[in-house]
Amino acid sequence: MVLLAEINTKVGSLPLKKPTMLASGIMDEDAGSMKRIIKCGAGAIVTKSIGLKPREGYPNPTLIELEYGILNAMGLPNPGIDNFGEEILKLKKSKTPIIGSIYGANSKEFIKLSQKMEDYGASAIELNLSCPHAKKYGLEVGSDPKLIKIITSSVKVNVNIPVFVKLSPNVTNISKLAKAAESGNADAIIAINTVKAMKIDLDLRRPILSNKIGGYSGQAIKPIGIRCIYEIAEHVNIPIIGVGGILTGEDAIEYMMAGASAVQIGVGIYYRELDIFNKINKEIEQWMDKHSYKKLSEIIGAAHL
Amino acid sequence: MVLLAEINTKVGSLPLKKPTMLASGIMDEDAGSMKRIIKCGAGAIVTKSIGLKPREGYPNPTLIELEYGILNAMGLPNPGIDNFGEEILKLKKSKTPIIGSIYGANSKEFIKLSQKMEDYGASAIELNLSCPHAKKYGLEVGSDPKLIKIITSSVKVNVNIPVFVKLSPNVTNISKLAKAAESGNADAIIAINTVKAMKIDLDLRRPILSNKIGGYSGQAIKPIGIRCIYEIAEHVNIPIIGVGGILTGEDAIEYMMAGASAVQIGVGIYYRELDIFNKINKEIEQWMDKHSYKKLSEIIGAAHL
Amino acid sequence: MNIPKITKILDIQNEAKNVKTITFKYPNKSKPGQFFMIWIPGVDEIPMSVSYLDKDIKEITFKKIGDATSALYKLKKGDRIGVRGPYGNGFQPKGKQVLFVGGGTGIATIAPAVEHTVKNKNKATVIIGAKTKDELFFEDRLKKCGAKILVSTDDGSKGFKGFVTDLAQDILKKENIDSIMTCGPEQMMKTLLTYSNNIYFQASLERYMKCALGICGQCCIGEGLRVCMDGPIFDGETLKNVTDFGVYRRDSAGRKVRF
Amino acid sequence: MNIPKITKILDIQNEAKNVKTITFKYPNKSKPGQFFMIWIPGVDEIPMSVSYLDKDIKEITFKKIGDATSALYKLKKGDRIGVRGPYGNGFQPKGKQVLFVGGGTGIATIAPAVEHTVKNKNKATVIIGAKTKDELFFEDRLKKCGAKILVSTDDGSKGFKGFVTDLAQDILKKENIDSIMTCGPEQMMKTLLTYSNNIYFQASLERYMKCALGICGQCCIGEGLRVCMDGPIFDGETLKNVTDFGVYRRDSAGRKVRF
Ligand SMILES: Cc1cc2nc3c(=O)[nH]c(=O)nc-3n(C[C@H](O)[C@H](O)[C@H](O)COP(=O)(O)OP(=O)(O)OC[C@H]3O[C@@H](n4cnc5c(N)ncnc54)[C@H](O)[C@@H]3O)c2cc1C
Ligand SMILES: Cc1cc2nc3c(=O)[nH]c(=O)nc-3n(C[C@H](O)[C@H](O)[C@H](O)COP(=O)(O)OP(=O)(O)OC[C@H]3O[C@@H](n4cnc5c(N)ncnc54)[C@H](O)[C@@H]3O)c2cc1C
Ligand SMILES: Cc1cc2nc3c(=O)[nH]c(=O)nc-3n(C[C@H](O)[C@H](O)[C@H](O)COP(=O)(O)O)c2cc1C
Ligand SMILES: Cc1cc2nc3c(=O)[nH]c(=O)nc-3n(C[C@H](O)[C@H](O)[C@H](O)COP(=O)(O)O)c2cc1C
Ligand code: FES
Ligand code: FES
Repeated sequence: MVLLAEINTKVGSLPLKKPTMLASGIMDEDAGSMKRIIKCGAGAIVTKSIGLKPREGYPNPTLIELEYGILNAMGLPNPGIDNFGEEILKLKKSKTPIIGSIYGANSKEFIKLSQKMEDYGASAIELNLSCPHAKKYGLEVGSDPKLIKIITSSVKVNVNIPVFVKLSPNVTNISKLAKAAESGNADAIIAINTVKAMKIDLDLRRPILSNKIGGYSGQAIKPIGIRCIYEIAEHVNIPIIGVGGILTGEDAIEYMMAGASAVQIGVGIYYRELDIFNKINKEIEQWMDKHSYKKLSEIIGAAHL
Repeated sequence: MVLLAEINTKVGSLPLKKPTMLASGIMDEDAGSMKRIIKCGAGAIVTKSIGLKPREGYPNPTLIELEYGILNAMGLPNPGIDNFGEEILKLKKSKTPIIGSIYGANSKEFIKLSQKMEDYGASAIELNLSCPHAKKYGLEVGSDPKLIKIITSSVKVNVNIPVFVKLSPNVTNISKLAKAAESGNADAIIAINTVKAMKIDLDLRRPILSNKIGGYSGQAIKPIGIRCIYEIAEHVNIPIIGVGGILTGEDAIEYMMAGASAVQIGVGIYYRELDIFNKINKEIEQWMDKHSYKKLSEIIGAAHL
Repeated sequence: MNIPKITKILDIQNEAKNVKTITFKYPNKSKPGQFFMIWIPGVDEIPMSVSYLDKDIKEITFKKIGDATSALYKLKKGDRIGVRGPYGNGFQPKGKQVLFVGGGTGIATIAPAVEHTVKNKNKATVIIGAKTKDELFFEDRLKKCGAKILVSTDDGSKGFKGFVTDLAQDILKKENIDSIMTCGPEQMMKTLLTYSNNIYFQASLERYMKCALGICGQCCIGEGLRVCMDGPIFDGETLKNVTDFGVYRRDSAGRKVRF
Repeated sequence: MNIPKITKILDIQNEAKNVKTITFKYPNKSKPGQFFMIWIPGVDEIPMSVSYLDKDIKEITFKKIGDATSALYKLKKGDRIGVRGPYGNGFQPKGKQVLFVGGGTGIATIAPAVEHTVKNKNKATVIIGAKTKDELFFEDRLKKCGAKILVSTDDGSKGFKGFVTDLAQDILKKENIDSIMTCGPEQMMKTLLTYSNNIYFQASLERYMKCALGICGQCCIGEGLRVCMDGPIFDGETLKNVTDFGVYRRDSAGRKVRF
């Protein structure tokens, strides 16, 4: 059967052939991995969050599978921005947008990182203001509307590519933070990063992750992500990218109805193989055909009455 | 086989024969239901959250079952404190502690409600400062440390029974709020209330719950609850009661290792029948026997290295 | 997952004054006496007994009495409703000869059980009670299935004039009834229970329902019996110990409302 | 769930200088060439090949080289470790006559595959290579199973003096080998691959691992081949297209480290 629906979309000025992007931190530390994911049908790639200096991350265990999701505290391991250039440069010929995710402790760091990402050829910048378990770099900056606004606007004036802001659900009021990003001229909001959580080993009477607290992703957090997107969409006028527990085409559509212009997929690759991008793209098309939708624009934000 | 472990516990000055309490809002709006749960082995009963005036709650749908948990937005329906007296009075002869849960918009309301609960014979008060979906009554009061401290301390000086404070996970820093409750002389902290979440119906393109946003409970939120208890335990010196996704004896033990002196069970009754209290009590005893623990005090807080 | 499944209304029938039947596709095993939660989007979600059941198709029959039922009443063929369920336990008559007593819309709840009884080669006597002739329905349908039908109206506009319970008492004396199955106003059912003596008795109760999953406690009677889950059908022995039976129900806030 | 299962150390054997084998209960189906993540609580969690497998009992054999292996080295019988897995694909030799080449601790990874090959009535020739005599292990064990064992040491303190690859090249000329299975230093394996011609070739790779579930991307080589999941064993055809094979690995931060 020929699928009739068109699933291209755009996030602000960034057009995407497919609405399914690779989420930051998953199979995106080197050019080879990102190439493989592009072949699997991702509409865009977000790199691992990169900082100024190389960072080893926490000792293992850093990631475990819980009953209904994945718990991780990698601790933002990354080779540092200077080593990362060659990875992005290798992807130069790819027609799939590469979005450079970066983390920092203050505006100065974010500016430097985003300028380098732009130089390397990234199509957009994703400001990770939401790592739930990295001291100094995560929620410390990502839960303060003033800091969000300052960091966003200072990056904005220093680069010419779109700037996206990734938010955490571990806050009292996520739409306030989204508004802060908007007022800092962010081009889009991404939500959600992982949810702060913990697993204790009963035999050894200790948290399993070396960092004790980790970030929860996968199926279990989808209803939290949907809620965040919905709340954000009620408060901002810039595009939103939805992420958190997307495993199927219907999950992606639910996020889009909540207000997402595109979606990201993280640990879904564990549950449905790397090919999950192709699978979900197809499922979206099939669902749209069945329900007589022709374009994603008919779906995006549809649940706001 | 005779079970050797003793599972009695205490929450501050309140002794409990069994560590499993009924969580607020589940089968606890009338004396008959609470009696039935007592017969099922609960160590204590927390009543539905009661306010000054009768409240109908939101229109249906108010509760649905998701893949890995329950989503609800009842809207705090309750008959009002004056109608509730007879329900508690009917339980006067019960040896199981009845804890009166109350909600209000300010200290004055909380004081009035707790005095009435005390008059009716409640063994303790649970201040619900954490309903995620009731405007004016929930997070508006429950996410501000100053308000938490004021409300807690003003209730404390007006009643002679223990006062517990129930906190929400939908905040940036739950331990700050727990500390505020402690500094208001709370006798214990209860965590967690439900996690803000949403489910959208794809066919009708609308949130299913009439209130749109609801509170997520059940299995999926357990890792979030464990993390909250662990964080709170690192910051306060008063007892903690753990709640959120407890379905088995091992779940309860995980909460206790994280720092809970007792646990509450909510939607577990859906997954394992009303008898879940007896089942979990027995599972705790069996686990303790197998692992050579004699008393819960050897387990409570054990995961703090 | 237990969320409403969206389905299209296939057909609508007028049954009596302010009473309609809605037919919809809902492939699912259901038993007579069980109920669905019917979601009228943007309005409410309310419990409704299955009034006709088939492998793929189900029906509900309801009276327009308030917001939700009025909205339901206005829906047209092709409109969409949400359905979840079936919930509850269902009727389980004992013996060969069953007396069914339906008061008001209670007959909607009872009808599938009548047909089921006849299909199982047992004898069914049905008393349909209503205030007045215009409110009667399902007489023809149940006659067609082979049940013996008796009608009573409070005003005598059709059939026996007076309370359905009086007519029932009469039948109980004359016929050799093994079980009584009833649905209708609670005081009617309570009176019927006092008439039942030792005959096996089951009554279907209505209580305000929110979750329908046995969690919220909204629908509880007696010592924590959940009408949505332990019921909606309870036997006489159980109901004798339920002090609220026929005395009060609770409104949406949990306040007692006397019948 | 995929979390470490806590198990007690049943036995500990000294194998060679700084090399020990730890025996523990872990009822689970594993295949030769697969690996576990071994949690040394409070220290680290590291990948370790299964060096012996039985329905209920498993063993790992490791060399003390850093923090985690030193902590593991210090553990006593009865101490507890966490184990998750097995992960990865396992060896799959083709044909009747298999050449195994193990360099350093690589022999630990290879041993179960050798035994499995012999058990399946195929012929196994094993070359065990080490820097010096003191570092050799599993010679007796593998002899006992019926494999033909050859030893090489860099310093000639035992067996053939020189590179294990030279010895292998010799065998490849003399014997009619159907597959080559290897584990050891990557440059050794790469050299072996160039010697292999058209003989079916599989090499077990080691990369820094974090999740072991194919999620984090830490262990990737080539175009996104996950050593933890698509490997750790890759065939020659695949490795010929992996430009990093034998050239560099990545450290915990993802920086390239040349071999
Ligand atoms: C198990 C069960 C099966 C039922 N089956 C049928 C049936 O087959 N046909 C039929 O006509 N009616 C049936 N009812 C009654 C039906 O649910 C109510 O008539 C309907 O909910 C009224 O809604 P409303 O908004 O139109 O009225 P409102 O004006 O909102 O309320 C009128 C009265 O309806 C009742 N009611 C309202 N909402 C609910 C609710 N969520 N749960 C229970 N009662 C409610 C209350 O008693 C209320 O006082 C059943 C009820 C139950 C509990
Ligand atoms: C699939 C696989 C199977 C292995 N099987 C065996 C075996 O059977 N016997 C054996 O002795 N060794 C084996 N290793 C190597 C073993 O994992 C490392 O020797 C061990 O991790 C060293 O840890 P350390 O803390 O003692 O050393 P460190 O001083 O921390 O590190 C020394 C070196 O060990 C490696 N290493 C450290 N941590 C890891 C990690 N998490 N993942 C991968 N490499 C790491 C790095 O190359 C590092 O440079 C295997 C590795 C892999 C990937
Ligand atoms: C192993 C792992 C590493 C991650 N690393 C990052 C990161 O570096 N930067 C970031 O913004 N988010 C990171 N995340 C969060 C994901 O991008 C995503 O927001 C989250 O996992 C929820 O999506 P999912 O449920 O589809 O995985 C990471 C998640 C996982 C599981
Ligand atoms: C239907 C329902 C109603 C609830 N009502 C209340 C309430 O009135 N007051 C309150 O403090 N918590 C209320 N809660 C939250 C629970 O007490 C509990 O904190 C939460 O459900 C997590 O525990 P669980 O996963 O065991 O259900 C309610 C939860 C549910 C599911
Ligand atoms: S309606 Fe919630 S328990 Fe019955
Ligand atoms: S270790 Fe994470 S992908 Fe292999």
